[in-house]
Amino acid sequence: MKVLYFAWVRERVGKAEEALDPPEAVATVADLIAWLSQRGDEYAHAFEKPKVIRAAIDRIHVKQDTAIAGAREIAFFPPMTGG
Amino acid sequence: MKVLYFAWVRERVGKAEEALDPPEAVATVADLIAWLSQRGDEYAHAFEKPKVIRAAIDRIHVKQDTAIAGAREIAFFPPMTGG
Amino acid sequence: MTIPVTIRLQEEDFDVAREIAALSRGRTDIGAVVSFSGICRSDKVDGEGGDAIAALVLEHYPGMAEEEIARHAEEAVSRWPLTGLTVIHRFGRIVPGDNIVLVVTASSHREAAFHAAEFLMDYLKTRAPFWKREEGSAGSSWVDAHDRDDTAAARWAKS
Amino acid sequence: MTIPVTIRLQEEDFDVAREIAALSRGRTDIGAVVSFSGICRSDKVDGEGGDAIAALVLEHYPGMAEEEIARHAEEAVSRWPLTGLTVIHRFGRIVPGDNIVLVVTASSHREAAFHAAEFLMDYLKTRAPFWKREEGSAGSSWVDAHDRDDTAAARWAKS
Repeated sequence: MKVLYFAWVRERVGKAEEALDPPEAVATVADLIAWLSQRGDEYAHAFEKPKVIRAAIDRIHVKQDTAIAGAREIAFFPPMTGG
Repeated sequence: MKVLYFAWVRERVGKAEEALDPPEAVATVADLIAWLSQRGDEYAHAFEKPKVIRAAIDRIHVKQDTAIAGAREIAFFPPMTGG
Repeated sequence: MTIPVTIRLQEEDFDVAREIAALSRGRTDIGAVVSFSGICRSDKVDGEGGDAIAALVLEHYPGMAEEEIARHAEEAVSRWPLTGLTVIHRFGRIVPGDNIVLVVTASSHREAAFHAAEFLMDYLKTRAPFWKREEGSAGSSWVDAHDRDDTAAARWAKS
Repeated sequence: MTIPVTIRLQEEDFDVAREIAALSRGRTDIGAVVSFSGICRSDKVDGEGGDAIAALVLEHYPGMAEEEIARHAEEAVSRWPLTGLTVIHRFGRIVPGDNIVLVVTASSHREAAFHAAEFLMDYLKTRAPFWKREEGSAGSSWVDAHDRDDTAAARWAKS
């Protein structure tokens, strides 16, 4: 799956997107955040407060208990400040 | 005092304004409406439903129980439909 | 602080863009500009479809109309943190598709700009001394006031 | 009935007057047009006075931003009797005094035009995937989301 990062999540991770293939035990958005946090200091920093992080699956806002099975594109970002 | 009429009140009375000097017993806006209604068919028609008529004294909206003493300009008109 | 407040009653049309620009140009303290344009429709206000109108004729009470709008503009300025305010109301004959009324509000915050504009429009509808007559193929008739406009205005009453 | 819905994300500025005119020109069934322009302020959103900002830099999620705005535009059209709707959101670097966002709503009734515009602005603030970074003399920082924006958006939730 493609994983995208925006705003300070992108800055902390140090990249805008990457292709990832998490193990099957990673079932939900929250699982994916926990799994990403183990991948290095930059990820640990980006996801240090998981509750602040917003997620979208295939361009639709989702809660962190949402299953990621079948997702093509998962994005992580801070709360939105548009308008 | 100057008395002004607007919209269909003006059309029914047949004039836009006139100078009037009602007797002292005419104390309130409601009294003035009753007194005007006696002045002829055109006035009786204009004021046939007194509750519908709005009034302003010296360009400020007033209720019909307002005293008219000291008024220079009294206006009668239907409910407003601007905007 | 005095803010720019413009109130105009006029027979001629107005330019919405120019009025919006006048409130915001050259300033960097304005976060939100709301404009409301009221436009003459061709369907009768009270009609059930059917007859189309050829024009509205707006009568007003010169002197009082300006003063009444100014009082409500002052109230809007005292109730919301506005940085500027413009109200223009036309009178005379207005054909469908043409502008009738314009309210523009500017503020650093969007809620203030929205609320002040709605407040002013609700009051213009129910308190400003203007009367609309509709001209149609079957003659002309005065537009009736609407209870729903009174209800809309009542929500702004201070408790 | 399909109504004209325009949604644009762009780096360049927009012309408020042209967008208002596009929704109303040549039509006689529109009684009310409301426009909201969001403008870049020079004072920091989270600041207590002090430091002025030199620019906002708006990052967005291409693809999702359009889709998210389109979903809310559709909802606005289903909730209010609109005759037209335009949303334009800029991205990239924006200096104080310049436009950020525009919502224009047209309807035969003023309440519908006002409410739909407020609804869309509240949702753009809290749901559209845009992020603002402030550039100042002391460096740059991401703007924090505001609880009051969430509260404003929550009032439109269907019960």
